[in-house]
Amino acid sequence: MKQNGKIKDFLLWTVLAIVLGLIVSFAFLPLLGVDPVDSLKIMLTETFSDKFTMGNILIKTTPLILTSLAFAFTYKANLYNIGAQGQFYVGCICAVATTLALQTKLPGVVVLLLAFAASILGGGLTGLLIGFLKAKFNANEFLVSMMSTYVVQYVMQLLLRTALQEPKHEYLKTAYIDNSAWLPKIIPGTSVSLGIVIALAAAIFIWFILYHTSLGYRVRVTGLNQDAARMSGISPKKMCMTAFFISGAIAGLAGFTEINGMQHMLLTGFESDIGSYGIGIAIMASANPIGVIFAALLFGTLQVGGTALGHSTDAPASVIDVMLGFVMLFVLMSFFVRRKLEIRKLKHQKLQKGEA
Amino acid sequence: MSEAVIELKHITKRFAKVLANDDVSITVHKGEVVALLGENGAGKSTIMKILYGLYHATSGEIWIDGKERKIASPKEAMALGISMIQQHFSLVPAHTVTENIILGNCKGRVDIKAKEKEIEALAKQYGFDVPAGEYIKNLSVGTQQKVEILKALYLNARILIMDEPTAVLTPQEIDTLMTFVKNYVSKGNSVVFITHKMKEVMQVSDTIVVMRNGKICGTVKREDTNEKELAHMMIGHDLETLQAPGGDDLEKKKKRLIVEDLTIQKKDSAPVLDHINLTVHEGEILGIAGVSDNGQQELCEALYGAETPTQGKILLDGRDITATSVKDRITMGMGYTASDRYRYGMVAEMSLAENMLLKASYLKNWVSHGIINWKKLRQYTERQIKEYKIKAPDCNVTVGSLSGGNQQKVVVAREADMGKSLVIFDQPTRGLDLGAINYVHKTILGEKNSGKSVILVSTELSEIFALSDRIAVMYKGRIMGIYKNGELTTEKIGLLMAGYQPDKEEEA
Amino acid sequence: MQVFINLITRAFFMSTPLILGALGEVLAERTGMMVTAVEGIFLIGAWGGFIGAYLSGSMLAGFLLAMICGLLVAALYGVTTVYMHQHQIVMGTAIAILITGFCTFFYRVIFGIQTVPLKVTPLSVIRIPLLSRIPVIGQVLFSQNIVTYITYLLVPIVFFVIYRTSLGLSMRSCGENPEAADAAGINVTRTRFLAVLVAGCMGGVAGAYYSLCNVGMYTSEIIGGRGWIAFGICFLGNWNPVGALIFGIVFGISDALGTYVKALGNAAIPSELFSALPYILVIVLTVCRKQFNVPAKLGANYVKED
Amino acid sequence: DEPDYASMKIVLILPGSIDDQSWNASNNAGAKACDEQLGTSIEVVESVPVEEFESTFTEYGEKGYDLILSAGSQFDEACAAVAPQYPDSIYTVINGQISDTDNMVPVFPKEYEGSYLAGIMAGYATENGNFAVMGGESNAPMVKLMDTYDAAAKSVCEERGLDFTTARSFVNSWTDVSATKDMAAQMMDNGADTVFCYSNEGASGAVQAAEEKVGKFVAFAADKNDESSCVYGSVPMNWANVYPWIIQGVAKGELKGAQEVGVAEGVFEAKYSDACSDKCKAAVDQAIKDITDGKIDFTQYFSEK
Ligand SMILES: Nc1ncnc2c1ncn2[C@@H]1O[C@H](COP(=O)(O)OP(=O)(O)OP(=O)(O)O)[C@@H](O)[C@H]1O
Ligand SMILES: Nc1ncnc2c1ncn2[C@@H]1O[C@H](COP(=O)(O)OP(=O)(O)OP(=O)(O)O)[C@@H](O)[C@H]1O
Ligand SMILES: [Mg+2]
Ligand SMILES: [Mg+2]
Repeated sequence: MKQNGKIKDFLLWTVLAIVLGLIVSFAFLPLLGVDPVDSLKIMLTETFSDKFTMGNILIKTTPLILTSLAFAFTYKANLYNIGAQGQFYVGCICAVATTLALQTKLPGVVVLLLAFAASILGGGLTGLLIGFLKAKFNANEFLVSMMSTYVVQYVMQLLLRTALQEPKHEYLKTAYIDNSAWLPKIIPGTSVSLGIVIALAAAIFIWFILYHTSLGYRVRVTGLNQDAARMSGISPKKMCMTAFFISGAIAGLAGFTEINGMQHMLLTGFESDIGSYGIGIAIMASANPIGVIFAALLFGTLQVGGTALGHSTDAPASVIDVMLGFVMLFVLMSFFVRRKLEIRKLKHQKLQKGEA
Repeated sequence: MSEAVIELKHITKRFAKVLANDDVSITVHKGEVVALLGENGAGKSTIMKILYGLYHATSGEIWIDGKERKIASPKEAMALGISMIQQHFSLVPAHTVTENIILGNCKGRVDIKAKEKEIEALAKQYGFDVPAGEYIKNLSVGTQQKVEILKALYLNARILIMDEPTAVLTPQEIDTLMTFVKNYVSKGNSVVFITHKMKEVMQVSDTIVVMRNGKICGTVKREDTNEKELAHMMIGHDLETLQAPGGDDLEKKKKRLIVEDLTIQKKDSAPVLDHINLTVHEGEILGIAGVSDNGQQELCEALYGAETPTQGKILLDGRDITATSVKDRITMGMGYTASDRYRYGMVAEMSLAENMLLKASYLKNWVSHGIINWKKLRQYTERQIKEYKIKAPDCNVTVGSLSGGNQQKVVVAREADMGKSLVIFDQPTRGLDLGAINYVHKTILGEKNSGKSVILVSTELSEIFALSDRIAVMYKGRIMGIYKNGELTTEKIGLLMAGYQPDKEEEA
Repeated sequence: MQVFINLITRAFFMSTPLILGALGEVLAERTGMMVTAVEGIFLIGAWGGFIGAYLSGSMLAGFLLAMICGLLVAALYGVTTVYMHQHQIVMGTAIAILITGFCTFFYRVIFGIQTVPLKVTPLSVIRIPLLSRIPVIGQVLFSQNIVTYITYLLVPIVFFVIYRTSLGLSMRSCGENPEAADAAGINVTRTRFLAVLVAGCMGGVAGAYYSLCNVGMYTSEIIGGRGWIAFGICFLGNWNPVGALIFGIVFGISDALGTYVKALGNAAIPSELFSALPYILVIVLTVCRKQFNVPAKLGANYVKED
Repeated sequence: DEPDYASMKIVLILPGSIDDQSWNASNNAGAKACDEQLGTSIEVVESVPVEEFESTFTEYGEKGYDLILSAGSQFDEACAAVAPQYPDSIYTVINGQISDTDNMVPVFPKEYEGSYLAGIMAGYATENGNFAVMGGESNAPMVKLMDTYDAAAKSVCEERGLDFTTARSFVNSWTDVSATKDMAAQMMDNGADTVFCYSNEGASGAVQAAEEKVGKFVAFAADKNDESSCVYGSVPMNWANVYPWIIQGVAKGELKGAQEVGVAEGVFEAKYSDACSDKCKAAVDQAIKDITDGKIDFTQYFSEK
């Protein structure tokens, strides 16, 4: 009952914040001679008019769920893995390398499974390395994970120029992977692949790990109070590495769904923002793995809407970032306002009770 | 009576979830010590924080020197000559003594050397031995407390609020503090003294204000009351008297814990534990007395597996456990309430139920195949809440939202249950109110009577005498001797705690 | 030899904005505030600096506008973190996204679609009389632009403020133990907010350095992660202005060396790895440096429930 | 009888921002030229991220566009994946090469022809015969165009009796002006006096460096003659000459299969600055003629065959 009211409150405020964020961003459009009301109409009709575009929302949502889970998982352990972008790239590299190497030699399903495993392992090990540096050398994980993304990005460029380059050796990308190693499409009339199901499953899996297993419990304890963890026979170092491994693995998994499910090759500059979007999404969902799904869906919708806006009107592409930025800003602010009001309400209730 | 310097009139303070002060009125006169007494969470700290400008009253008035004042911040309070020593140290560990004292009270360029001289002079004036240039993190808690006081004096405060200043001090340090308070008020200043210790109240105060549940439930003159009456006022009923430790014949009992030659010595420094030998039998409480920071915590942690000894052996039920980890020792049935429960014993942001699981995450109690059985755990927690009378709405609230006393109860409840064979209590009642102390003592005796071995570390001699079968005294990492309860007088134990070996001295 | 001197000169030249940004970061982080909006602040500084200088024709106006832009973004960051208690890392991310879009959007609003880059003449070098004639050192240290000189001047000033004044003491206390600072009558939230604003001003100028001192133009990728390097330098410099100076120079040199190696054009050397060099360096140095005097409450918002 | 261009539904898909002053800007200019010359109204979609290539192609296929233009080799494969599903739309990838189905008409600019012209200019621009050759990133077409550039510059140097030296480097970014400037400055410190840089926004950084180090710059892909006095000459890609040709060909149904365009088709033009000597202009003009006549075998210059 009380819980329900809270969720209702939360939804109300969040929707309000989103609307406000959109209004503010659209208010800038007349500066470029774009009619905001018309463009809003166009954006909505274009986004929700056909199945294909709505499918795109799910396609956009898929990796966002995963990168934001990656952040959320470590966040719960009071650790900051903001290198999900890099781990995602490692996942991409592993998935595409595995697939390209094996697609002609093994049946498609087997290749898919191996690519799946490789991306998880690759992303996980990258995460583990950060966790290890933190555990062993007490290196600041925020800084290290932030920098790791840049490093991975350049390594990826190097690989795309050398070992992984397409056979014609012309451009910084890999060859197209074979049809047999694509994740099957699940909704006819769209390009939505099994990836979205994998992402949803991952969200549930992470939720289960965090709240229903002793491993997740230990991760949370370590995050909240390392000393208490040590006094309880829990090794904070081990937990730190475990958390980073799982986090990296989830981000790496996004590489698999993107390569085998969506893009079918790897090229430079691929999905270069999902890491930072993931952070925003995780926080909008209060790092709750299930909430992450909905927040990611919101981001996916805004991205597709923004793209439609850019395609169908004279609004520039930068309007997407403006929109996402404002929406995030206002949602975060709404958290504060909601809390303020809640406290005031509580005080007020008490006051009346006191006087009664 | 002299004129009133402070009048708090009908102060009410509401936090989001609690009514902390409910129509509280207190008057403090010039040259007076007002003791503020009350159980944990009664609202003592809150009312004083309002006076000091840290919190703002929901309603009510503050009158200083007969004029109504609004105190919006500690700065304004200081300007009025009010200073407060917080319950939890408000010092910056990474700064020096001088930096801490002048914090907020200096302007522009700071000549640190000159300030250090100034502070040293001030310390000398009050007879405090405080190194002005030393970092706070390198000082003992007693010295830190003195720094807190100096900070207040530096401002020329005439009204000093002290929130549980003695909670972490040794008996000698407490005496010094009492002398200081008496001196200080004799110069026409006033003091508000918050404490849980009756003895101090009777020793130093002029007026005693007792609070319960945010309300004032009595204001009395010291001369007109006694400890028993105060206790009754505070908790609303009389305390149960505990059965004193019996002279059980330990020889007949099985030896549970044997510690041989236990030493911890880091390279190039004095040993923190120096060749410790001791034995604990089943159904025995071994009290460990001593001034704090004499190796008690290291001993507890070594026994619990959190510190690795450099030398020596630990045997539990005849098995050598020296090399085993904390996890193993939990499995073997050791329980441990660390003295700093907030840091080592609980996770404040987690629920009560989750905190009950803390030490058992590797055990099978509520976990099977790595999956937590929440239902069973919650049922267990609800039972514990009832059994230990923990003041909490249910098992889903966070431990951090409980008052200190109730937090301690949660930890005690868990550890008593975890420790199937041996429970180590380190300062189990520090900062607790009388009712809670009484309850914890009952629990400890209960554990002993059920056959468990108990190690009780305390700086409170009364606690040691009230509970222990045998008493070991620690000084600088050494055991000065182990005595049967009753063999030691207060004088003798005092000497032992200070490092003197009275018997040997006589021989010499 | 001349190649070497040029290399070091450029290293010092390129380290200026890093040091300046890191100094601002040091000031803010000493009060417990990580300015994770640093990348956004740099970017809007570059943007505002260019717009100001281009439209007015005055470099000073450019730097002023850069400062104001940095200040405004810092204010947004400060209000949401200090006063609204939102998570610092998250807020930084949100602001980075917003500013990226904002700068690109308004560059087009102001200048329309250009096919030729708009340019201003980069800030010229001021040769300090006599000193600039000292061999080697003269060219490296005393033939730089005014912003570099100011930055070097700021190092001892920031040092003095932090370690030798009451203000610095208050700031450090806010970062170490805000409760204690509060109890000592210091307005923690205001101190933190103001420190963030100062960091914003310095970050804005640092950003403008790229558009006004280096290339004389603005592009949306002009910062490209350098704000984060400044952020890292603050860490590596142990929250000390002198440390920031030293590591700023280290990064300037490593950057110049990386460029040197890439410029050799030896196809056998994977140039990508040299592009990644600064980032690798941050990781390696963070790992090597065991003892950090990190402000105890760095990154933790101070929430007083009343 | 001219086709009705105004009613054609055409979109141009660009990977970057239309104000990048280089690749995207010149393609955008091509679209604008068509609008002016033919009366088309081409929609331009900018900054399409790589992961959205396929969905964007599909979107416009679904909407039944007549011609879907995209500019950048990176579109090639995505186009190949989508185009067969929409046989009624023509897909043209500028800089693309794949033409699996009839409706795929990639147009590939022979950049190495253009850079050959730039190389001749550079040969006359230099005073010491020492060249800095820079690229945004390293890929095969980039290497080829650098090869012909070097070859042209070298032959001019030999003619002028200068010792020829060249160094080649990649910034690993198309947009980072600062890094590009640093790199150019470093290469000039190493002895080069003439800089060539094929990049997007980054190229302006190299111009800046050439100006500060008092060297020469030879621009490629965009006309930078007005940007600085150090720019000796430019070889811009003039898509305005090609886009109308593409649209006309498509509208009339004459354009089929993979196309290659170069100097002969007017994609690359030589723009001389005031500093250009007559000798240089003559040499370049001669080269344009030779290339148009097919007299130059460029494959001999390629380091990787
Ligand atoms: N900052 C706060 N926010 C919300 N509630 C608070 C806060 N501080 C105190 N309270 C509430 O006010 C009540 C009184 O707390 P207070 O700290 O004054 O108790 P106390 O009498 O000092 O207890 P103790 O003897 O343990 O120090 C508590 O029950 C607590 O719930
Ligand atoms: N920031 C806060 N927010 C909410 N409640 C608080 C806060 N700070 C303190 N409290 C409440 O204040 C009460 C008392 O807090 P306090 O720290 O004074 O403990 P305590 O009861 O005095 O215990 P102890 O005597 O061991 O110090 C607790 O119930 C706690 O919930
Ligand atoms: Mg209290
Ligand atoms: Mg308390």
